[in-house]
Amino acid sequence: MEPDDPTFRSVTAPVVHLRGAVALLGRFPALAGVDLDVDRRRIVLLRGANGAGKTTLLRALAGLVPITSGEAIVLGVDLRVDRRAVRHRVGLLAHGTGLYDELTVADNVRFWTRAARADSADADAAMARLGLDGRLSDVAVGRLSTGQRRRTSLACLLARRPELWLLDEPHAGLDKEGRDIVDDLVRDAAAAGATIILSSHELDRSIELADEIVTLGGGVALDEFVSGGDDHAQ
Amino acid sequence: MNSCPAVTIMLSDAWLIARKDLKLEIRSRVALNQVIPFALLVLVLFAFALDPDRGLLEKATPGLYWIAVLFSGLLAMQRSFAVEAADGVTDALRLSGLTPSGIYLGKTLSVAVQLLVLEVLLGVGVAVLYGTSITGWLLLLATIVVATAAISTAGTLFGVVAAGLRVRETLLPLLLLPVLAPVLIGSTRAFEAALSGTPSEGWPWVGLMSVFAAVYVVAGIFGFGPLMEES
Amino acid sequence: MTTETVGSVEASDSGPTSTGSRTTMILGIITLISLGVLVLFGLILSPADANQGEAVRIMYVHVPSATLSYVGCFLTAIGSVVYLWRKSRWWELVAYAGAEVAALFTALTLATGMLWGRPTWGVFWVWDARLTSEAMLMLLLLGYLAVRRLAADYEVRAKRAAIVGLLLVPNVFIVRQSVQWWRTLHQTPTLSLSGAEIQGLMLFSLFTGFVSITLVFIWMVIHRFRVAWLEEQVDAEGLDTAIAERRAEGLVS
Amino acid sequence: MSGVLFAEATGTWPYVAAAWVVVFGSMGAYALVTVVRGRRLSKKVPPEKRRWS
Repeated sequence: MEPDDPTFRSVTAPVVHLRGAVALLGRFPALAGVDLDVDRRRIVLLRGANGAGKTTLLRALAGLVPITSGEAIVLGVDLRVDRRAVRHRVGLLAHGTGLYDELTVADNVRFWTRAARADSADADAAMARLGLDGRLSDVAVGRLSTGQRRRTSLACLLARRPELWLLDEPHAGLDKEGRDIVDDLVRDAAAAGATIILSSHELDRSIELADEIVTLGGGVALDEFVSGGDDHAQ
Repeated sequence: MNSCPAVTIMLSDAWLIARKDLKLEIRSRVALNQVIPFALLVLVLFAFALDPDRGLLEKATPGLYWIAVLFSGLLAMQRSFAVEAADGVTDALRLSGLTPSGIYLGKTLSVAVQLLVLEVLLGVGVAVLYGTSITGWLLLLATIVVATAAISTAGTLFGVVAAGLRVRETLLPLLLLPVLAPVLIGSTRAFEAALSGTPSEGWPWVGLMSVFAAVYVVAGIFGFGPLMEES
Repeated sequence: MTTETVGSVEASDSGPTSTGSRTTMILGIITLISLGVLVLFGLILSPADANQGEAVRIMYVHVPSATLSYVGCFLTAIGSVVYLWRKSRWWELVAYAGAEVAALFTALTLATGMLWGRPTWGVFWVWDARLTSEAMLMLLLLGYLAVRRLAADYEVRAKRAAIVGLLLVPNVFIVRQSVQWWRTLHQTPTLSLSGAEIQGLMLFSLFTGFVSITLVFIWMVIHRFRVAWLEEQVDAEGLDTAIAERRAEGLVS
Repeated sequence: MSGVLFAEATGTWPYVAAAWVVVFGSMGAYALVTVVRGRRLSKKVPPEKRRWS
């Protein structure tokens, strides 16, 4: 048993600190006591089989899924006290696009940018970064391909300038160029001081990108679960 | 007062949401292609059901008008929340940092604008199809404004109560229509009063509906947050 | 003698499992006695009314039911407010129990009102302001119960139901007001159900009706609350094993 | 006069009886259902969680 000894911990408070975090989807414990610490500027890869709890973990970190027991602190916010407070500081790229099909790419990106109270110049810059400027920006999202929608969602996320990026399979549905853009975005964001947690099945690509790898299984972080023992998992 | 910035943010959020919703409605043309034809269809169906030659239609016009508004407005409200249920938008809204009260007011505003358009068109439809001669303009206008406020404030609040559930299409009418019964009574009586040339009988109803709308604005502003929380 | 009573109480505590307790047992017995008194006075001892005839006997159960339907509705609103304010599950269940019992009494009010209307007015239903309000109350309560019984997570249905429950009271007020104006503007003779002057044995019968039906109401709310509470417990119970199973899943894979 | 009243009275009694039967019947049925449900659920819950007993 070597639970987190204070000397091993970073001087600054971690961006994510979970201890025995349990999250329920209905009555199903999708997270069954996760332990996870992520420091600032780190790029963390979550891996695990389907149904291991990756998506739920990302959603819980975004403050969308309530943590019902254990400790959960994200960006200094205790999720069990007020999980709404963390939401505008994180960016979540989920399976759903989070876009209005009837509106154009530019409308969508500008709307979500303004909703986050960011500058609309950021929206334009983000669209340019993802290759969505020009002709594509006036196309309704409903008529885009999957990959183009993914890029639009990423542009919305980028324009929000989140402190914590939660990317659920960011490479899925993208072509080679798109994946390269994602990797660049992630590296730039980390360099600029953000923290990134991503899940991916593109292991070759992601392992290269990541500073740390956490394997999930059965709703727990397996590495920690095995080494840390179950005393603090309760 | 530190409540001032909060109010400003709420209102600017509301404006953002309302603009987005209306833009979306204009782009998608669902209201134009489906809701408005449905409303006119209801008017025609009433004429079939109530023989227009026996004066029944004329007597029932205010009630039929408001029932047509309610039913077609219900479609607009269903639509207003179906839009937000699409493909992860609900989560995106929660993460957006928009204040729930602002979202509530914005959606209320966009529903109200759509209702107003619907009411004007139905009014024209009634005047043409049922041969109603319109009198008492002031009371008619006041009734339309207040009833629209009442319907959209309550409709948006109950819309989010039903949102995100598998049974939402059936639940919303069950919740909303009994609640709106006073508005139906009030707007119908006020219209009758206006059309029959006795507007003084109509004004108390305008007052009642204002109280109704006020209750629901307050409930919506405070209740929308907790309701948006759980999907 | 005393040991025997104590023993029997203990046996009933650990033995037969139910939502009953000693208090509710006593309450139940008192309720039954009062209902007996109600039957005695309401149906046998009290005289027929000069205007309404024997139909007045319906009033002894109708008026208390109507009152308690509104009491239950207020209970639901209070429970909903406290739940939203303090996150108290206890009050949420009170609201739920109150609404269900209120719905029962609303249905009884409507049924007895119609059975009173037939011999009095010649028809089962008139658009009387009170009857109409009561019918609207029924619909509002059914809406609340529909939300509360959704097949969804506890938080989802509890929060949504609480908002609906909280709005019951303003809704009821506005509905009553609008229905009253609606009827009076049309100059229909509003026959008030409890308008007649009631005296002597008849007053006592009505009083007995209030007491006994209130007791029934309290007994029902307590038991319904306990049933709802048990449902919650049963729902929450499997959680520890579910977590253990979920973890085992990860170790295998 | 008294004859009229009597006729009216007998005509009313079935409604009175029906009303009382409905009230007592429904209350009884609801009480019964609640108690039965409570008993069934109680078996699934350990006694320390049934705070009233």
